[in-house]
Amino acid sequence: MKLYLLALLAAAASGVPGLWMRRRGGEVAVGLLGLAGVLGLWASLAVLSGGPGGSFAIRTASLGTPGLLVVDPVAAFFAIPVLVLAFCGALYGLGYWEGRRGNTPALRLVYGLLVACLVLLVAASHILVFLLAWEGMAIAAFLLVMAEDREAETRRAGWIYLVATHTGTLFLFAAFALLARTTGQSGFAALPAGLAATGAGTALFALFLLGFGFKAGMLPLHFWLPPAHAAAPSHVSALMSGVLLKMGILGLVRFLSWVPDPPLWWGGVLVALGALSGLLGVAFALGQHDLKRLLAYHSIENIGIILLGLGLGTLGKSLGNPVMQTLGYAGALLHVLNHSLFKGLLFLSAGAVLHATGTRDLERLGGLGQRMPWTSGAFLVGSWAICGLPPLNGFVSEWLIYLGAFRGLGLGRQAWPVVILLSLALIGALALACFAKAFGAVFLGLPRTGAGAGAREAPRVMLLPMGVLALACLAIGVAPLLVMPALGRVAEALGPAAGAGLSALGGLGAISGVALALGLLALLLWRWLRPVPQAGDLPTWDCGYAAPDARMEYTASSFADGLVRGLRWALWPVVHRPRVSGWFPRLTRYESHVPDPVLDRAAAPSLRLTVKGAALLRVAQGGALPVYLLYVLLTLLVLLVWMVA
Amino acid sequence: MVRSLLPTILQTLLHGLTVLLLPPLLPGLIAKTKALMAGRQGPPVLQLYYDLAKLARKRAVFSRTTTWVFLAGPVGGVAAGLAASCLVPFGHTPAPVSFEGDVILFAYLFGLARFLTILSALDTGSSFEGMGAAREATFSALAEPALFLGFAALAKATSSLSLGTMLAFPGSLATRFTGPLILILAGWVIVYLAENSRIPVDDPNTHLELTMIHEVMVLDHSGRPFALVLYGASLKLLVLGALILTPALPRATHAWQNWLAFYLALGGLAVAVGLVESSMARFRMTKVPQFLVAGVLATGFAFLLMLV
Amino acid sequence: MAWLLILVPLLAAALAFAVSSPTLRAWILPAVGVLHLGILLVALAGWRTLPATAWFGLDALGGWVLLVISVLFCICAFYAPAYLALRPERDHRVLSTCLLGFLGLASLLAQARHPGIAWVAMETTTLVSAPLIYFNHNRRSLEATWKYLVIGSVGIALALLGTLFIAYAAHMGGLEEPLQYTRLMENASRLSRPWLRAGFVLTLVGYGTKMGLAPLHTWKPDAYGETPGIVGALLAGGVTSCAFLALLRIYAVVGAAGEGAFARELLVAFGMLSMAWALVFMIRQTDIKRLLAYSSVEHMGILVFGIGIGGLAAKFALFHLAANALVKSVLFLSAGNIHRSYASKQLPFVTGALRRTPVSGWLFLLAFLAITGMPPFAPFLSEFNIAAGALGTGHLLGGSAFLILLGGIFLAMSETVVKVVFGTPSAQRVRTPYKDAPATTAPLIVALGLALILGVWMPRPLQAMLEHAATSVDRTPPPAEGLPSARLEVRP
Amino acid sequence: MLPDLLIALTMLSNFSLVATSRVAKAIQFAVLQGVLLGLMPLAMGLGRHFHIVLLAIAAVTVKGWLIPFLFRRALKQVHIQREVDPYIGYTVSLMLCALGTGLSLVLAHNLPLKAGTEYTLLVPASLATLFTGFLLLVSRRKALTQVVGYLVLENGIYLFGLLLVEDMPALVEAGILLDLFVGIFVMGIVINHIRVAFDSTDTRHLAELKD
Repeated sequence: MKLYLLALLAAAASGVPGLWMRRRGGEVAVGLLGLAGVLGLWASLAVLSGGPGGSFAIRTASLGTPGLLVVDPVAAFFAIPVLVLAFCGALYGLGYWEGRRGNTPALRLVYGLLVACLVLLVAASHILVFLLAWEGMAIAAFLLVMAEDREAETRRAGWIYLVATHTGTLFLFAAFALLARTTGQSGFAALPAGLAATGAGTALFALFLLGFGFKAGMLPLHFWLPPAHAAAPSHVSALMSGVLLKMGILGLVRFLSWVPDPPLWWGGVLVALGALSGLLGVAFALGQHDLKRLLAYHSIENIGIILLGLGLGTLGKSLGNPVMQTLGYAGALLHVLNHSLFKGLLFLSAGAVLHATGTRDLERLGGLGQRMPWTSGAFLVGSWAICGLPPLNGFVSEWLIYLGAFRGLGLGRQAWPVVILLSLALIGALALACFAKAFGAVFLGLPRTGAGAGAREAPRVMLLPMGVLALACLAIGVAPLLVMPALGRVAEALGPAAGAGLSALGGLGAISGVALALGLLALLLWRWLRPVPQAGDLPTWDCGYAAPDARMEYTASSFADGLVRGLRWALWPVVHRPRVSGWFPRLTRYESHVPDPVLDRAAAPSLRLTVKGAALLRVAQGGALPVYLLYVLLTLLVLLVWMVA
Repeated sequence: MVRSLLPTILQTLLHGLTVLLLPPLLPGLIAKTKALMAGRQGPPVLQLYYDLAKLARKRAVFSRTTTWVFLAGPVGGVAAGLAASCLVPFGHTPAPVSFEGDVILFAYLFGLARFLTILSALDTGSSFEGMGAAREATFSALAEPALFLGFAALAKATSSLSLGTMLAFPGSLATRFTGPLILILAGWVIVYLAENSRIPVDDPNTHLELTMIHEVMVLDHSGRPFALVLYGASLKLLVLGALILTPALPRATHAWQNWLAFYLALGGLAVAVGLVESSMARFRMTKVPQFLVAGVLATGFAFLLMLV
Repeated sequence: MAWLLILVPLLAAALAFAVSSPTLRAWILPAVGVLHLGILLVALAGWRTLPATAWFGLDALGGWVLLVISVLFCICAFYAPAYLALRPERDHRVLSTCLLGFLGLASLLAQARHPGIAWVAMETTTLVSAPLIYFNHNRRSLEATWKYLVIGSVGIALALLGTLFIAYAAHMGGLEEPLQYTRLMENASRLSRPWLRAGFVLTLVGYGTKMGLAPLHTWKPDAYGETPGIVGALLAGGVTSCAFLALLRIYAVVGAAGEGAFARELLVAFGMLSMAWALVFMIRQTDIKRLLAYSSVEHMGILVFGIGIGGLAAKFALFHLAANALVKSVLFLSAGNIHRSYASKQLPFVTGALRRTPVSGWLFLLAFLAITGMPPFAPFLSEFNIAAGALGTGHLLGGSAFLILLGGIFLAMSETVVKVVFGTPSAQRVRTPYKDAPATTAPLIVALGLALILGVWMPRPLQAMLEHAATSVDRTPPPAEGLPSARLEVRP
Repeated sequence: MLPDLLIALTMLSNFSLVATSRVAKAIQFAVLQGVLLGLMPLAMGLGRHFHIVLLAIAAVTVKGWLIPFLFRRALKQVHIQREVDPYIGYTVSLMLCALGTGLSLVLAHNLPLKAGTEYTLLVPASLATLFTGFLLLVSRRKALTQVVGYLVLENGIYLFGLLLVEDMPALVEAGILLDLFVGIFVMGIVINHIRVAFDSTDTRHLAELKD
């Protein structure tokens, strides 16, 4: 526990020295965050390997009951991605951000505070402490998103994020108020059995789902996410997408762990929302041209996968089926870790691209694979993992959920498992298409504009964190058995039966075996290919085009066109297609984009309407004193009459 | 000890040899059938073996735009195919590797192969290959649900998650679930044709690149890489073939009978594909999705039948 | 002691009027502020429940409110010299005099044990604050002053009638003057109900006008918009607190007489209406000072809402009085600084405050976040617990409406604040010589610090005082199925 | 007997207040009303209480001499004769005034007086005067007339105060009178500033600040 608290302090203090140091402030911050990482990981791993979870009480008057920090398996598990990504992001920031802008020290300070809030949040086990960390996290993230507030786009994104997160927090106010009322204390505690089925239980479920859903980016509460992730500095986007969203999941996990007997429909709701988020998330990703927006929509998709897992586990819990419960919860939790690893990796490499070329627009990039080999390798690993392809970590977590769903088919007429199966299958296929598009458009072929042509490989300090994350992805993918015991302990928090026999799954060993075989085969074949002599410096043949140039390349939009059209009914793409006529048509432009359904089609218009309405009501404050006095008189009369009547 | 293990070892050896040597025969068979149907003599059945041998000796040509990703396609395709082949039983002889949930690994290995092939196509920066890659990605997205619905139905029927028991179910799968089984196989045949880019989804030996899916993705491959591409394709024919043949095959008492049955069925499948190819024309690109959706519906309906 | 609290500021006011040197006069304010706070603390050390016949004296409630006002005055007073130095063109003889006079009268009000005297004090505070609003001596400030004066006087007149009604209610109950609060409370059961109700309605409207509850608040945006930030802070945190105190005294009597339910309904309704009204006018509000004025209306609404809910919420409404006063002072003063630097308080011109006036910009942003309920600042505790109290005591509708309105207000307010604070200063705006200096920012930092400390820690005696104050106001015990208060609230 | 007469006169003065268009007249009526009320305590035969006699004297001096003096000064400075186009016309004002009186009767009906109080007209009259004052405040444009309205409103309150005059502490009474005086005084000052700033006391100029 002491180690954990020290990690908290180190993280909080990481940005402070930089305020006074003229130089090397960034290195100090990285050092402190590294220290925090080591200490925190030490503490967390100790707990996850079966050690005793410590606890620490904050005693201040305003808390009433002393506020507890408890490092239980759940906290330890969620702390790992926080610490890892925080360190990687900071290190990356040295190359990405330092010296580029004026506000570097402030950015460092807030970054450190954000990490501290996250570390505090995962361990918080008291309503007020939790809310404190929660809001601190939200505000710090807001300030980080605003790092480039000179752009109007960034300001808009930041504002939307601020409003969304605060709305979520207000739902949590209500939820925790009800919780405290039902459990009778402000520390975290399990709900009494049988309560979940009552109206209060329903209210709690709904409020927590809304409050945490906003943070997790669950559809349709996701609308703040794409703009914010696109606007934030890339290492911050990595942290937000990799860790902040997961805090919403953490909240749901905590809540589910307090409920001994969830009704069957809770699981159903979770599965339905998961399928919605997953499918629409990836579908909207297909329609994006902005690399970081695309990644942001994929975060929504992965949140969907996690929700599918949680839903499966909850179904198992209410059906009293330990296998479903274990596999569902374990899969969801592992996917939390995995997603933070590979999504962090993807955002970091996307940032490297932005850093090198100055654009996020897929249609202006291309051909970076030759100029930035390491970055492209990192991005490839990330895409590989996020598509859930073996032998990387994404496959393992999805495999667990698949397995649970298949097992679920066995019992009765449950329709949910097959929903999960189909959603996962479709999500997988679409994600594959989407990342083929993204990787192809950015790294393969020829540079489409000068932006790509002049690119140079990112500095080592940026490549190193990517390498770390990539290796982590590979490790979990090849040797899943390593994480299973810990995962089991965490899953047990969600239900006593859960987590049992996770390590006994025969498949895991076989998976690593197949993974090794795969590697070996690839190596052999590679060896067989390598000695082939290169026949001169030639262009792409392409059926005889003498000089294939970038303008003939298949663009990202055209790559996705087929699927986007197929999903027209869901995406409502906005297409501007010029009419080309005559024998010598003049120069023209085609463009298509996919606006966000909630933000651009629901939230913004309704807000505009509200503003109009308010403008009408403004006459009430028209400036004429007699009218104001009339208000007083009328108020008086109304109250007197009401009193008499 | 050794005596008891011997059959298993032999079986595995035979499995390996089949995977390594047999595949190139299947395209030959298909081509032969088509030729005979068209009243031509056609190339020899072993033509692909000759081609592979020749390509292995040829120099390869690489465009200046390509990177190592360009080679990852062929390599990944073959590696994944071989890995997948260890998971699927050939007829009623069990697969070398088999465990709870190998179904998913099996499906995702083919996903991996597809992913790498698409990337290596995009690596050339050619517009044709980009087009092919896009089509591959689009259509396979539709094939995936059909495959998984079939698995779901079988899993429900056999309450098992291992290809070995799901496909080569010892009990009365074929008799008790005849209706659903037929639907599943029908759906899977569609998947089979699509995944192996055969008519009516794709025409492997057309000469109009605009209409190709798979062939156009490998336009720029040559020499050994191209050899790997061709071998990988034929391997896919074999492995997926095993997937759809096994449930249909009766279980024999002796191992050799099972092998024989499997080989005969495989040959039959190749001939059948040949017949299909020579009896019908390629669909218009816009019709293909409908064709694949039909496969999804078939398997989905099969699953519903399993529920009741 | 009691008399010192009243006389020191009043004498100082006379002195300030006499002194001719502006700088010297300006420094009288902080000196008196500290002195007053010191005396108050000494006096509070020995506060006790007062004998029924006492005309003056500090009880828990009065002490609490006066403490808030005194601290607020200190903050503004330490800000004053630097600010007044920035405005050499304006003679501040009247300003200083009235500020000090206000402090004296507030002390009188806080210690008055008789409704009549309380009323007299309230009325005089109205009169002394009128010249404050007119400080800028231009047409706009004149209009604001006129509106404030007329509406305020009418309101206060109604409050007088209400007080008389209550006196008559006692008269009918056979209770004779002098009617100190204590006596009224003791014999509350004998008061005549109809007159009591009517009296409460009138006092609510009257003092509500002074507090600025919608729709009686109409003078507020004009007055706050046209005065220096320092006056705005004192009006928003001080005068309103006085009116609230006067109202609470009457409410306590009504509650003791068993008409609590009736009064609660009115208070909750006024709270909701005020928050909603404020929300409407915060949407796309381009004038930052008017924005703050409406925010003040909102928080007055929160106060009466909390009192109306009662129990836990009532206690935290009193706590919110302090939280709001502190944070509001930061908001008004930093807005004043920004106004100084841009020579404008209108939105299209005032952007990128973080770049032009970094300290004030950050203070403005943080104070905004604090006032909208970000932990660990004090308003978070009060707003969360008021919501919790409402939901916990089964006011599900009220509680959810409260939260929804908070959300809407955040949406509206944040839009303006984000535009003001972030981005780049607009080019066409001439740069005034003003720069953030310790003298103009340190008091704000202290205030925000206090709000922060109050959010996590509170000295025991202060807690005890708050407890007593709450119990003395909120006569009806919180409903049985309420939140287990001992857990979530500030512990005695 | 006599008190009721005075009260009746007060109510009459209400009507004439809203009916008149001349500012000077309005002021006269208001002052008259003030004097009437100042005499009320004596009329109610409370002359035996010394502090009440003092109060009566004070009231009469303030309402009958000081305030009119202020008004006349203001009137000279702003030199306006008549209230031109009020927000609400005179006839409508009269109707509203009558309505207010009726309402105050209803309200008073719901407020039972102490057993054995003979001045049953007092409460309705005070409420009616209150509403009249409000009416003037709401319906007139000239700042001065609005101050008159405020004065009338205060009269209404004072009228009710008479119910308690016997045992109300002198301190409070004095405070009230003082406030009234100071209030009017300050308003006078502000009106003067308004005149200087806008060279008119028409409150239509005072509507710049709005949303």
